[in-house]
Amino acid sequence: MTRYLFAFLLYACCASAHAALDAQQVRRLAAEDSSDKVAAIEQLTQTADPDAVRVLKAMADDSLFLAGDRVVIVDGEQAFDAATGRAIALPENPESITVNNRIRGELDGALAALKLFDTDAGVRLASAQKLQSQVSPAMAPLLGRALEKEGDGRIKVLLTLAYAQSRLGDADPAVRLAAVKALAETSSPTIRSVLLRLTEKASEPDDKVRYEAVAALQSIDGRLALAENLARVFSGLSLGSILLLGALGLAITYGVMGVINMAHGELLMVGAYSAYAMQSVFRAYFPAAVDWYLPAAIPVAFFAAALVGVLMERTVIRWLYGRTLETLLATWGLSLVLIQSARVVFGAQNVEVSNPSWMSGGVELLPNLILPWNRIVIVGFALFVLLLVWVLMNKTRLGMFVRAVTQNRRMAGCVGVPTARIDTLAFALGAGIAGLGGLALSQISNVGPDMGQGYIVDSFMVVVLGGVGQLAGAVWAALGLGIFSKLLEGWAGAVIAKIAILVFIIVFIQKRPQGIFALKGRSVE
Amino acid sequence: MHKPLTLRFLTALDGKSWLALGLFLAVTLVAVPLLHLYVAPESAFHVSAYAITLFGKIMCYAIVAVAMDLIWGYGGILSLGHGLFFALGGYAFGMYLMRQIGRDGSYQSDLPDFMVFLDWKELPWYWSGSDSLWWVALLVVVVPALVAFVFGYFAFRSRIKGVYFSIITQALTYAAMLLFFRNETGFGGNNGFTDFKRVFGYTITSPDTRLTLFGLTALLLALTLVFARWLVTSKFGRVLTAIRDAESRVMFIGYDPLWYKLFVWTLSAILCGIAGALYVPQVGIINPSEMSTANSIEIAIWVAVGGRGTLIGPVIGAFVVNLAKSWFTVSFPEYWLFFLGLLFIVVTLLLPQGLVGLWKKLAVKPGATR
Amino acid sequence: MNARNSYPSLLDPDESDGSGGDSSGQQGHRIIPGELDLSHKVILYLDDINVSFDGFKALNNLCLTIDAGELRCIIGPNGAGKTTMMDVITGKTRPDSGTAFFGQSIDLTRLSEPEIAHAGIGRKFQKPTIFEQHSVFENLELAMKTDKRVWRSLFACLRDEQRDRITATLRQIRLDAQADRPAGLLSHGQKQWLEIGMLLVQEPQLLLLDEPVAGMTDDETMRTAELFVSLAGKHSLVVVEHDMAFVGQLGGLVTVLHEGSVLTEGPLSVVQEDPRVIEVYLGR
Amino acid sequence: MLSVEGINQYYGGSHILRGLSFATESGKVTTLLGRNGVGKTTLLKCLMGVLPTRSGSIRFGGRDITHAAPHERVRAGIGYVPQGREIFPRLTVEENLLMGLASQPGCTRIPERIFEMFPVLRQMLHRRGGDLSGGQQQQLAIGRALAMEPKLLILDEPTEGIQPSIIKDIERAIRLLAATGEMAILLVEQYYDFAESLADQYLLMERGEFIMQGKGEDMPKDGVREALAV
Repeated sequence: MTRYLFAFLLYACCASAHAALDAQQVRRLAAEDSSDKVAAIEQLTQTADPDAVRVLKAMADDSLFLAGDRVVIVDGEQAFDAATGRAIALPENPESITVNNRIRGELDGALAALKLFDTDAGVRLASAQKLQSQVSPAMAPLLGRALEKEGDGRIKVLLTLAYAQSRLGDADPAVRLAAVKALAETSSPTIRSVLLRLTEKASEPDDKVRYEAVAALQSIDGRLALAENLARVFSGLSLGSILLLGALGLAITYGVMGVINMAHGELLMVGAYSAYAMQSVFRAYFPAAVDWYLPAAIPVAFFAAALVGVLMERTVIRWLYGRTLETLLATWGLSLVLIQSARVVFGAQNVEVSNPSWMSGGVELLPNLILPWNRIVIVGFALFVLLLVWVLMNKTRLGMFVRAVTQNRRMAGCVGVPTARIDTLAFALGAGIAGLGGLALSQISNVGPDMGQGYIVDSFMVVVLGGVGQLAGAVWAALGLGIFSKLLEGWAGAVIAKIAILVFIIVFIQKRPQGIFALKGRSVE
Repeated sequence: MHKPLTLRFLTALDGKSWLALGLFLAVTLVAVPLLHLYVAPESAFHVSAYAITLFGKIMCYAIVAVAMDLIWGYGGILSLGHGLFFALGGYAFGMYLMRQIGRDGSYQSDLPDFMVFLDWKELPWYWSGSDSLWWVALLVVVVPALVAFVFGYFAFRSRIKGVYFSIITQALTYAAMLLFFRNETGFGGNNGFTDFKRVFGYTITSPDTRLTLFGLTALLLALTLVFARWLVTSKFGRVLTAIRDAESRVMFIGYDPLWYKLFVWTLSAILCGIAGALYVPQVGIINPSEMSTANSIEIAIWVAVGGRGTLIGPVIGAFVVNLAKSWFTVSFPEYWLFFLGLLFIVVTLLLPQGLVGLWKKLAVKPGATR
Repeated sequence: MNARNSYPSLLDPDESDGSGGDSSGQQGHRIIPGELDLSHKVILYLDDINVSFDGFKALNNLCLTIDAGELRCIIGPNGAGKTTMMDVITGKTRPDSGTAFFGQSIDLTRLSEPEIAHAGIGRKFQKPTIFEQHSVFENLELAMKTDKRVWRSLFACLRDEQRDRITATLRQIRLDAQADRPAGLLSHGQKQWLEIGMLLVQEPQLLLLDEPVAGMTDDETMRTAELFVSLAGKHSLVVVEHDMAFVGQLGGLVTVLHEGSVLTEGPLSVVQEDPRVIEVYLGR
Repeated sequence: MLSVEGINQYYGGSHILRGLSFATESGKVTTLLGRNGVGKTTLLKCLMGVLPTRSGSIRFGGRDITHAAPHERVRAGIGYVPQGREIFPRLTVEENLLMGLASQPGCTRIPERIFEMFPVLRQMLHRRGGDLSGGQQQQLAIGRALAMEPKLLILDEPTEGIQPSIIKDIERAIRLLAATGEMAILLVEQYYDFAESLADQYLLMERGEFIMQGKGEDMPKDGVREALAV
């Protein structure tokens, strides 16, 4: 492989006749002492001359020979003058130039560095990135030159870093100081570790530089922390959207019928499993379109959950009207049945639901802040569902009936609202939304028979915080809880966070028994 | 001017109940030991160790059920967190049992094995004194009481009622479970405590020890019933039910529901704690799963099945449900959850008064009201 | 409605620590029924009370004073704020502004329901609320004036004089035959009577009665009137009623509420002539 | 139109409605008088199906609705204006009126007539029902009941706690409705003068029974006022 590349390079050079390398320099490559060779290699590298690349490559390929006093490159039957690149007669018995491992390492580094001058930006970028980890002070001038030449912004950034790093080894403190200052602008963990070394007297004699290094570290840490917190806020946001999807349904059913449905979490589960089912269907029948199983699963999740909801309402909940504690127990029983059914149908283990390819990956905001697509999509999806519910509740006849029943069930009946049917519809709606929540959940967490268990408490907390029958309240509460708990988790760990949240809610209810958006007045109690 | 307490206790139960109670004690304290020790295993009358452990366990549950009934059946407060108090008592006594292992653990260390495993060098401060039975006995009572009191004070003070209260107790228990799952908490993480060797210095597996624990449990169950009976027939009991039925009226008469609720709530927690303490040595293990939501709600269904608002109901319920459970989980485990789930539904829909209520309905001539 | 931040340790001093130590809680302790400061002959003093439920003003600068031993009737169309006023007096509702004093010393706006009840204010609800599961006797026993802390109730047992008191009251409200029936089985009128009886054994200084004769037969109504008149003097009564006949039987001053404030006050005969009153109310 | 045959209702231990029978006809106003707590509202709740009727029968437009659900009775053509208005506080005035059409599937037009009767409702169209004054709420409640053009309109103490000016409006409205002859009107009142001025026939209730009934114009000579006062 390299041979062909090499040959190509040769022809390229031959075609374009131009200024040759300094013969003396080239000659020194053949020096007896390997340290001399190293020195020669470095000098050649500094020239950053395409010919140098050619020669060094040849050397790395053991096709560099010494014929008398002149260094030649031998390729099969042809030979070229290393310095000028002109073709010459094949010299008899040229002595090969020995390349030991040390030299070889040197050559690799050099070649890599020289790639910075390659015509292809891609190659330059690659080598610049490679350099980040292994910068030697010797490269400073080279990097400097590369920096001047460089046009591409991203590469420039990397080069600046590398340049600064290389100058950290400089003998002159002033230079080092400048370098540190330059690095203070970055926010990459590797640089951080580099600077960390400079804070010890052993590795950095000069005080000014050390102090500067400390300062730089602080500013870097600051940026790193900021990014981390941003990341937390965002994951909190996505958790919040899940909570919201869970709580919206609960808020509606609780508002209309005043019952807590302990099987609500299992409705999430139903939604999640319908995602799994659709995925399997697509894999089996439309493998080409498998990425689109998710959109297809949206209606399935909604109606599957809604159906289960209707069954629950018709068979159990409606008969316990007004007996809220009993409803709590009965619906718990329902949840057990649902969980066990899921075990029987899909098996006790978690099933694997994979993100569609268009949801994998993420957007990089900062070097260490990447927003994964699946979470972005979930937040968007939650907003979409929220909008849908809002329209449904405020712009449709059904929504108006639901609100009316929530406010005054008996009177709603007396103006002709079939309250029993509204109950069922509201319950179906709430269940369906929960199903959508489960669908979203399936994209970021495990799908298993008892996945719903954890969510009922959280969802109910949202309802408590938000206040009964209050869409706006539910929204704020969900997002608030989500972000708050994620931030807490970051600082104090998940468990402490959970406990803290619980305490917070108890304290909160002391002050605002009716939730964030308290309804003052007779409608309450 | 008051009758002496002892006398009031005696009058708490009528003759028939005393007779039944005496019979129960005679069976558990005399008959069972004899049948276990002196009847040949192959005989039909022999009571196996398995049976004793099982019934000992269920009697612990029965105590919990009565405790639950006090606050739910009589106080109208449904707790979904009683598993927490039960587990707290269990853990407290478990600490003692762990210390009793001494150097017989697999690491031959003074520390419990799990601490050696986490290579801790000495016991955490809250383990100090856990080798003294009396101190631990104190903990068994005080820890659940304290947790219940503090939580209850704030919950009742802010007039959290009905489902709100239930769910928040559930959340509390859930949080506690997570806490106990962590190794750093110092209670053995998700393995909890097990491999006990001795209790009160005797080998934990010996028949005598087993019978002693069994007898203790029976005795405590009997005491709990008498005490509960006395409580609900006292004026306190009447105020409690009054709060259940018309809280605002009670307030306008001049009773402060807070302290009544708080008292029975804390009391109930203490009973659970003691039951838990007796449960652990008999079953030989305690771990955070005791605090799982499911366990706590199951307690409620024992009471519901038996019939709340009665004292014998919860006991019956505890026995029926748990015997069914042990039978199912042996014969066909996969159907247990279906059965339990349907039990929840059927009882709440069709048997609001539970088995006792059903029996009363059948006993009383149709037409006569309550 | 709003969270009570001052939940009293009134009923259980042994557990009072940690109750947030708010002054009203402590104040609660010192209230001993009977030693109410009536130095100015005023037992209830409402000044400039305002209460509003989202948008709608239930009480609007309400001012009202009741003298000790007085029998006062409050009339006014529904929605005039009669029930809300009672809620404020009994601590169920906190006024947005204004002061409410019981006697000279007790600030009602800072006490909780049980404290106020202990201080000596008894209330009968519009819709009779009694303990339906308990027997008639037990209803009275629970209401009976006594130490109502947890520990006392645990070991309480009825003393003979208390028993006599209850039986006497039973006769007074003509329920002695029903003593052991569950209260839930009583007729509407009987429930009204039972609730009144519960007030009596509670021995409050001030009785608030919201439509006490609704659903009573005429002679029941008559007897209720007699009872109230006989109570006036040693107790103070505030009666809310629609039934003009009944109000007439009671005699005493009449206060007319309208849209959350006092429209006029005076003897029934005078009030009935007042054109404004006729306009808003007596027309019917 | 509506005919009630010996209906009974009990509450707790007490017998609240004792075998009541009466009938209403289109274009006529039937006023039901009686003091607080004699069972007027209970009767209406039975008519609306909010409370079950223990015994007796309720027929409407020739059809037996004794055991029909409230919304079925509304669909059959009964409009109900409850005591204390009971408008939906967090719905706008418009929505409250639209709620009146709940029994007419698909129909979402509020009849102009309502706004002609109560112009204030048009100005308040987008305010929340809870923010209206008592009188406006009462008008809204009546408008809501009229929205679906009922064959029987039931009003429970429409003048309760309402300032006289609005009482006048309401009186005018009821008279107008009766005059159209489209609907029968059942008016429950304590306000004697109001009741008398509207009544074509009257019923006087006492302790769950009708102790007097007759033509509206006979009310003075029957001494209904006195009967009410005592």
